[in-house]
Amino acid sequence: MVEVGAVFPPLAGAMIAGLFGRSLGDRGAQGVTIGLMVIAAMCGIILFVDVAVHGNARTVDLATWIASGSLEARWSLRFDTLSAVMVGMVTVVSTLIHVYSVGYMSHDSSIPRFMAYLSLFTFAMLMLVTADDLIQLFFGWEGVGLASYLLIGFWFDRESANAAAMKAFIVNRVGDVGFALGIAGVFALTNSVAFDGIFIALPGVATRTISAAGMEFRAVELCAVLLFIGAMGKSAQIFLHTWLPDAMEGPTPVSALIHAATMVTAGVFLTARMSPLFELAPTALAIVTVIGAATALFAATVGCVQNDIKRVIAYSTCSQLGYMFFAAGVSAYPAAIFHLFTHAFFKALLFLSAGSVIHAMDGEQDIRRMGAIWRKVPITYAMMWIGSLALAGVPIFAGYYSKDMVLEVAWASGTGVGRFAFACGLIAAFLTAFYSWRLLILTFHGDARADAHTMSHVHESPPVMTVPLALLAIGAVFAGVVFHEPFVGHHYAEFWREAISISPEHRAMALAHDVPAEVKYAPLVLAIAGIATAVLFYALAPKLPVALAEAFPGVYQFLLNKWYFDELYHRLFVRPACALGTVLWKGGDLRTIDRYGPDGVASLAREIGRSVVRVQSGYVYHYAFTMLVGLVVLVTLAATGRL
Amino acid sequence: MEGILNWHAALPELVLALAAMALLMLGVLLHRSAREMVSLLALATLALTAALVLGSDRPLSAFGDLFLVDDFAVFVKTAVLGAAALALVLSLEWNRRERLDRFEYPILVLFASLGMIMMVSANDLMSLYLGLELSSLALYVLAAIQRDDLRASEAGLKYFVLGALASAITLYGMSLTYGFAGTTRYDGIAAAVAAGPMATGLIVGLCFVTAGLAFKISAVPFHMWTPDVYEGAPTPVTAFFSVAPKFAAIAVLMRVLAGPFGAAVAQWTQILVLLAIASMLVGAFAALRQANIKRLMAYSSIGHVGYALIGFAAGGEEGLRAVLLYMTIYVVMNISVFGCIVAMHRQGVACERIDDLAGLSDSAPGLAFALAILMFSMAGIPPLAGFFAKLWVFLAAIEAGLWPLAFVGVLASVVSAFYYLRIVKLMYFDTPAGAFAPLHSGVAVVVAFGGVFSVGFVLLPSPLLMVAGSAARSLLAP
Amino acid sequence: MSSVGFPLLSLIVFLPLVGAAIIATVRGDEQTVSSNARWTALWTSLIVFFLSLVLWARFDRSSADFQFVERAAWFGDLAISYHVGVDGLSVLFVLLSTALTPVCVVASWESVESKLREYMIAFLVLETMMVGMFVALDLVIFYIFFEGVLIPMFLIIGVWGGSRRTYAAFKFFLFTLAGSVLMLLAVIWLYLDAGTSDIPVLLDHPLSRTAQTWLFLAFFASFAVKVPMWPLHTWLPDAHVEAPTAGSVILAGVLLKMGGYGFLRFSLPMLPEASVDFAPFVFALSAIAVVYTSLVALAQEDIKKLIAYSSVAHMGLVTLGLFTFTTQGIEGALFQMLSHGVVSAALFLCVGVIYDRMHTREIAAYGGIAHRMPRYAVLFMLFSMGSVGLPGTSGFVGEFLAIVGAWQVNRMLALVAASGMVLGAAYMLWLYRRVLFGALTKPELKALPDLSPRELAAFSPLAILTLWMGLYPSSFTQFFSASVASLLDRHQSMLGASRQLAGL
Amino acid sequence: MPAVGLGHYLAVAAILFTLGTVGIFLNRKNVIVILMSVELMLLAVNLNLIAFAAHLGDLTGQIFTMFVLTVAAAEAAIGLAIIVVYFRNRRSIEVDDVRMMRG
Amino acid sequence: MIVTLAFYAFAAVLIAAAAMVVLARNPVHAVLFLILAFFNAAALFLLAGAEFLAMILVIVYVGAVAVLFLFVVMMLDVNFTELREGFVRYLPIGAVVGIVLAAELLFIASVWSLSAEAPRLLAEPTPPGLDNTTALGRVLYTDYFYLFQASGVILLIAMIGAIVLTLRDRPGVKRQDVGAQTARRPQETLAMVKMRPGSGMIVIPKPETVRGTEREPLSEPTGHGGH
Repeated sequence: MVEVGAVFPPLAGAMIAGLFGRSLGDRGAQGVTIGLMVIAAMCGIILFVDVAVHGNARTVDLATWIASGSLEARWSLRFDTLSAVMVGMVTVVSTLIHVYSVGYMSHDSSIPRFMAYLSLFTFAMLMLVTADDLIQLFFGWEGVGLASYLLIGFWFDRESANAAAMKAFIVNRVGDVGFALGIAGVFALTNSVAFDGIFIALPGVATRTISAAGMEFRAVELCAVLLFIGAMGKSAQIFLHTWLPDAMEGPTPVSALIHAATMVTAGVFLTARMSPLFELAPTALAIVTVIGAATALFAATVGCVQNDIKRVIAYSTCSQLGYMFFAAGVSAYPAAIFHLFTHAFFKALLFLSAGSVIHAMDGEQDIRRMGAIWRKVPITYAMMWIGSLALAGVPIFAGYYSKDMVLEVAWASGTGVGRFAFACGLIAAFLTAFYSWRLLILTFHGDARADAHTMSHVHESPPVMTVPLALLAIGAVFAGVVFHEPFVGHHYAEFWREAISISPEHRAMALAHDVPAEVKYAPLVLAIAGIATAVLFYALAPKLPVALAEAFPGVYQFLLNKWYFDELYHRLFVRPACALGTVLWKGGDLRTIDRYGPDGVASLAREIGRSVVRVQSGYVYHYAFTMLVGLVVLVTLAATGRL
Repeated sequence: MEGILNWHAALPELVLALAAMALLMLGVLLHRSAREMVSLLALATLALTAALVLGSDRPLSAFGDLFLVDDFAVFVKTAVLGAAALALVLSLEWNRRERLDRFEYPILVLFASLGMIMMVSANDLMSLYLGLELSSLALYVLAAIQRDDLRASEAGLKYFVLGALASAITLYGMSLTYGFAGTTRYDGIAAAVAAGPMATGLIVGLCFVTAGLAFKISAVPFHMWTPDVYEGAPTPVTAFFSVAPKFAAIAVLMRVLAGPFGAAVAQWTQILVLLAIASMLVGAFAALRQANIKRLMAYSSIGHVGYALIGFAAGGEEGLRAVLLYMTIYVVMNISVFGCIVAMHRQGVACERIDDLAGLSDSAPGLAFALAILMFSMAGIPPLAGFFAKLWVFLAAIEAGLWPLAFVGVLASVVSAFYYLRIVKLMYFDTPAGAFAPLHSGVAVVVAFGGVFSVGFVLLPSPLLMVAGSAARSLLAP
Repeated sequence: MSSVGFPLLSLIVFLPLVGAAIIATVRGDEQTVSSNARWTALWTSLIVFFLSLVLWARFDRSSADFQFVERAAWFGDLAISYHVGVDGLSVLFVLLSTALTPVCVVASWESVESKLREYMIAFLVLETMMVGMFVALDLVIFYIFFEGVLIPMFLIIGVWGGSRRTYAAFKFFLFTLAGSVLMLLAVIWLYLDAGTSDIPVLLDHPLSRTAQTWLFLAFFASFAVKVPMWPLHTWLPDAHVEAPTAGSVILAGVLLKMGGYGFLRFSLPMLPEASVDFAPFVFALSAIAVVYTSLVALAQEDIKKLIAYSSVAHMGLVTLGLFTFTTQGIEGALFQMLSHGVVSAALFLCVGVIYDRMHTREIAAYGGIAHRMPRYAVLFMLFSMGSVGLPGTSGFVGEFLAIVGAWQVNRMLALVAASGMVLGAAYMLWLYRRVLFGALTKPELKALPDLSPRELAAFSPLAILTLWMGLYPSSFTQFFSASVASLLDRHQSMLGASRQLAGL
Repeated sequence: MPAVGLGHYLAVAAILFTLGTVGIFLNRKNVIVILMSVELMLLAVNLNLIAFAAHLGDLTGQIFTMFVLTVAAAEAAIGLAIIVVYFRNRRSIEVDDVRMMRG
Repeated sequence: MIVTLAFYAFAAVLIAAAAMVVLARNPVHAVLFLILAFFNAAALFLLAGAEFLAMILVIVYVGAVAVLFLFVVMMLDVNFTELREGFVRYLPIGAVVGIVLAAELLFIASVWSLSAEAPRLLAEPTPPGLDNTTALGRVLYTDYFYLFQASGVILLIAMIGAIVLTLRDRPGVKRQDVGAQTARRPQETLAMVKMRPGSGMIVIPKPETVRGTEREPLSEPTGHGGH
């Protein structure tokens, strides 16, 4: 009952608000969805305690979904530590964001629709994390994708929002192709799509090989990589990350909920969930590590030069997701999940604070047109500080524990890719601190760069927005210190139980607590250095960044344009696809198939008809002649014995 | 079986001939007002003759084996007489409208029918020749009967000139056959052909006879007269041409090839294959660009003969039965289509352009519906009767292993579907060109008959199948 | 074979004809005739639908045999008889046909302005032909219904179609006819070889490899056009664009399935070796279809054409799944057909809704109508997602199973099949964005009314089905899983037997 | 048995027949000449029949010839009547003019 | 020997005359050449022992049919026309087809071999001792009575056909129809009109007027000799 109560109220809320929103009215829709979310959150917390803390893992079977031969996917709710952690986190954060939205969206014209979408998203996310088989997971996976699409494009009369929504959906779909193929591969390999079935069958098929594209692969490696491609799409890892910054077109609560706290972390969740598979696939793990590390670094570099307040945070999200992945890549899934967990709080906090700023600034998002407002929005300002401190990994704040752990496991893995990830992570830590303070300083301090009218209207947000902020801030401060021990402490295995399996030879988790001191303190040092640099650049010597940008215009433009990924993809995929479509249509269908196919045959037939008719000249002697020729032909054939 | 002067075997022919002469006298005596009455009496005569045909004893030969009645003859004669009657019904309305006030018209139809049923029953080259000429002469006159019309007289002239050529060719073939076989009796020729290697003269004779009869059924390349004559002759005459003589001629061809030349099956099969392929292709392609509906129907009929010849080329009981079925179904469809063409007139002027049909579904939904059904049926689209006709010939062809024929057949049917559809398209898709005058009840009956037959055939195909089967059997094993 | 005394299938097949006859005989002024035609057609199709629900209820899902069998002599001495029955492969198609017909009738309630009586007659005749084809257990009967569909559809496209309707109708008719006549030759050959055209007998009729090859090609010619497979697909966009809304609905919903059903009913079980031999060829064409037509769909400027091209891509997945000879592949293909029948039908209805209001199908003529038509936007979104294959909608199940099936045969094939997921999303969302989203700037769009209750009534069954099939597909798959299993068993044993034979 | 061999008769008939056919399609003058060509062909047939009859010692050929003559006469009558009708309408019987219908 | 020579002579003239029928520029000449050909053919018939048919040919053909041709040629008053260039243009291909046909037919003539069965199959062996005419007469009215009747019908059709086609109704010609005249009643023709003085007269047309028939009695305007 509790299980159902944790998952389905958001669906009910979504349906009620979506279908009857107009009759319920704005208040009604908000009330219903928030009320149901609160129920879900309470159930979520109960389950978290019961399952994660007390170890009562269970699975609630609901119904058959897809049954085809030995492929059987069921509707069911799986609660083990992993999903309980996720359910607890998702329901709580989502509830807070529902509440926040009441304030943030108060001037919008279609509030019920917004609330419905949010609840729908939450439901899908919950289905994702409680899935007992890969296909239900995929259902949730695509469901959150849909909700994300709808929410990014919430203001659908904005062309940019529509474009961003489409981009998000389609880029995600690219990853989903990998995911779907991965499921197919896993099914072909283990003859099951249910997690338990897969995990039982895996050891027996670990050495099986499979051919694809003319090459032989180890089947588990191939499946793991394919699944990871799915994860890359959803978690905006490098190459498939382009949608995430654009997704900031959506309302800020959406960015906080979907594009920071929950949905984008689904990839990490998937990796952790499929840990038995990944453990058998060292190459895949190495790929995960490298991609994660590269993303962490890449996104951090780009984040340093962005001017949109939400985009900066988005790149930071991207970067943090990289951290989680390389932690998972070195088999330290608990560390990854731990970072995921803390990140959910402080990143949601950051986003919502940013939303509060935007709300205060009347929709302005460009930090170049902000500044000098810290006195006017003190609570928001404080929250932003907390969030930034957590993000930068300053001690006692949540991020410190998790990020340190991630970097330590990377070092402790002892592998080459692990060291690479560690290096990237360190640089990224510096950059993270740098851009966080850049953001803080540019937004709140310095000269007022907005116009006077806007400045005169800057105001603190109402309590309906600041209270959720405060609650999240509590999480951002304490989540690390409270959950550090059970999640990644020495006895982490007792906490996670069967939910995560790490093969004995992967000892990163175990060794992480015994890393050298320089490894342990390096992130902190670099973070402080980053903060200092930011202060230097933007508070003390504001000319310096400009000079730097002018000195290295190439680098600056490269970073500002996000490494030109969008342009590259546009040139490489989007434009060719559209052009190819037109070519195939006009050139292929119309000018080749139709022209030489039906139309060609038709005109050929007409042409033949014309020439046949020409013989019919009307002259009697032609007719007689034809008859006689026919006769002669027959007689000739007869006479020559051909008949 | 025996008896030189076994008159009762030829009772239908006698009755028809005497009735025709009596009606001639009646017509002469009543002259001006006679046409209608003579026509109705001619219809009655045809009905009576058909009844007599159906009731005749069989198998029976008469006049020293010049004449033979068997199931095959009965089947074909009934069909021919029925077709003649339907064509006559169509002429009732037409002749009144077009001021073709000649009582000789029905009488010529009767005589032509007489010639046809005589040649169907012929068991000797001479009786065949006389029957053929009897019908041909009447048809020449019928083609030109609208004598003030230039097109009709040109049609008559062309038909006559080429028909005379064809009959000369046939005759030459008969003379060779007679000479080399030593007899004109079918069974005698069969014996001569079957005995040892075939004399070259007989093969050439076979070619000539086949060519001459191919003219009558308008198989390519002996078809050239067809479009012009169909276009020029008065519509009911064209209707008559397209059904009765065609059926009779193909029946005669079957009788001659399966009977006297039965042993030369290898030779004539090949001839028929060539004729069939050429006919189907010409029928399909040449009709694509026609603007005159009668001309279009001419090419269509050429194509249909090609299909019938497929079954014929396949041979055997299956094949011959397929031909009979094909021709029966074709006859019914075709006469109904001509019923629709007869109905095409506005402001007292007959319309023949296909474009005149435009928007018929608005002005005359019933007629348009019937014609559409008929067109789909002609194109061989199931579940209409025309499909079954094709089904059986293809069945026979494939059973005989004549794959090229079957292939050409189906491909030609796709091409020909185009022009049948074009008529449907004009009637249903296009904007009206103006209403036709109201439908005459006789024409309506003929049209409705064809439409109901086309649609309803699927429900009860077996009776026709059985009758045709026994007819085919009797042809093979007299 | 469980036989019911009551001729249920015949009733379902021929009742529409009775309705058509009633409509045809009504006399009176235009108003009376039209109203009578509407209501008679609606009631007839509803009664037929309810009768077919009896099939749903009483169908024995655990059996792979033919059920509700009826047999009667027809051709006298020929071994061709009136033989009908359904098994798991066909029963749902019967339901699909009978369910879509009332939807079409409702959808055409007011949008058809001229010759309504003839229109309704054509639809009822079409229903007879469609259902007849799915229940036929005699090859000749099958062929008759299979081809017979052409007549009403030709008229529907040609009489009530758009501006290039003549071209489209002819292309449709001649294209499919050209394919079908070759099948006719195969049908005849089979009949002659086996001495009967009874399908259950033919299924057990052994055929040499050469014969199988030729028969396969002949059947392929017909079914591939009908499906349609690349490069024989070009009739489809034209036919769809020009057909009236309900015509498109039936065309996409049922007629395309006839090809897939044909493959499933004949090619796979009767010609196992040839099917295996030709599978790579079919895969190649299907893969091309998925990618090629999806790309072409991206470039379309006409809403209907876009959806038509998407149909080709989706059907490519069907042929791909069928020839994998895996449970998932075949069941996926079957499900995909059913789902496509619902979803694409619904999408065409969606197009019809705005076409009725604006009389244009140009994508560029729209934009931002979600502002004015929220209900419509929701439904369109639902069906778009169904088309995209979002889990939870019907489109996912078939697509996913087909991919799983494809994976077991060839990994690259699965990749190509899955690439449709991306491209499909791209063109559907691109369409949705340009039509529904964006700012409502065009003045002529500002007064668009949202869906009327009648339109909602037409949509609601399809919406329910889309979700039902997506959320609880096993209530559908259980109909055919036994049949598919037996088909695969039979396939395996026939292959084994012929291999043994070859070994000797 | 006649003194002259069958082959000779047949050869004459063959040449006559060929002349008749050639006359039909090479003739560009008037339609009556076509009719005459047909008569030549029939004459060839008759010659054939008579020769065979003589050679075989059979009367059938002669009977046949008689019927052919009868029919030929009837044919000529009708043919000429048609030509007259045509001439009345067209005021010409030139072969090249007889082509109102074609295609 | 003489017979052979005569055969060659007649055959040569026959073929030459036939060629001239085709080639003659003047249709009248063509008819005359046709008559010549008939005569020669009759001679060949005689040589083959078919006296009766030879006579028939001369009497029927030359006497009636050929003359009929001549009559029509004269009646239609067709011009003498030059050979059109079409003749020359089509001559080669026409000649090729003609030569091929002739060659094939001559081939049959040269290698002829009757069926071995032929002697056994004869339907009407020439009865010995009877002259040709008697022999023909005996079978014509017995064995071939059916066909004889049929040929009669053919001639009837020819007659009907010729009449139908060529007999012209001349609407302008007035003829006397005694029956119609005597059947006339006063009421149909006579109208009693009351005249008011000075008003003038308006002729009221009668509703219907019985007109005399214009048909002549059956005759054969293009008739021909028969049996």
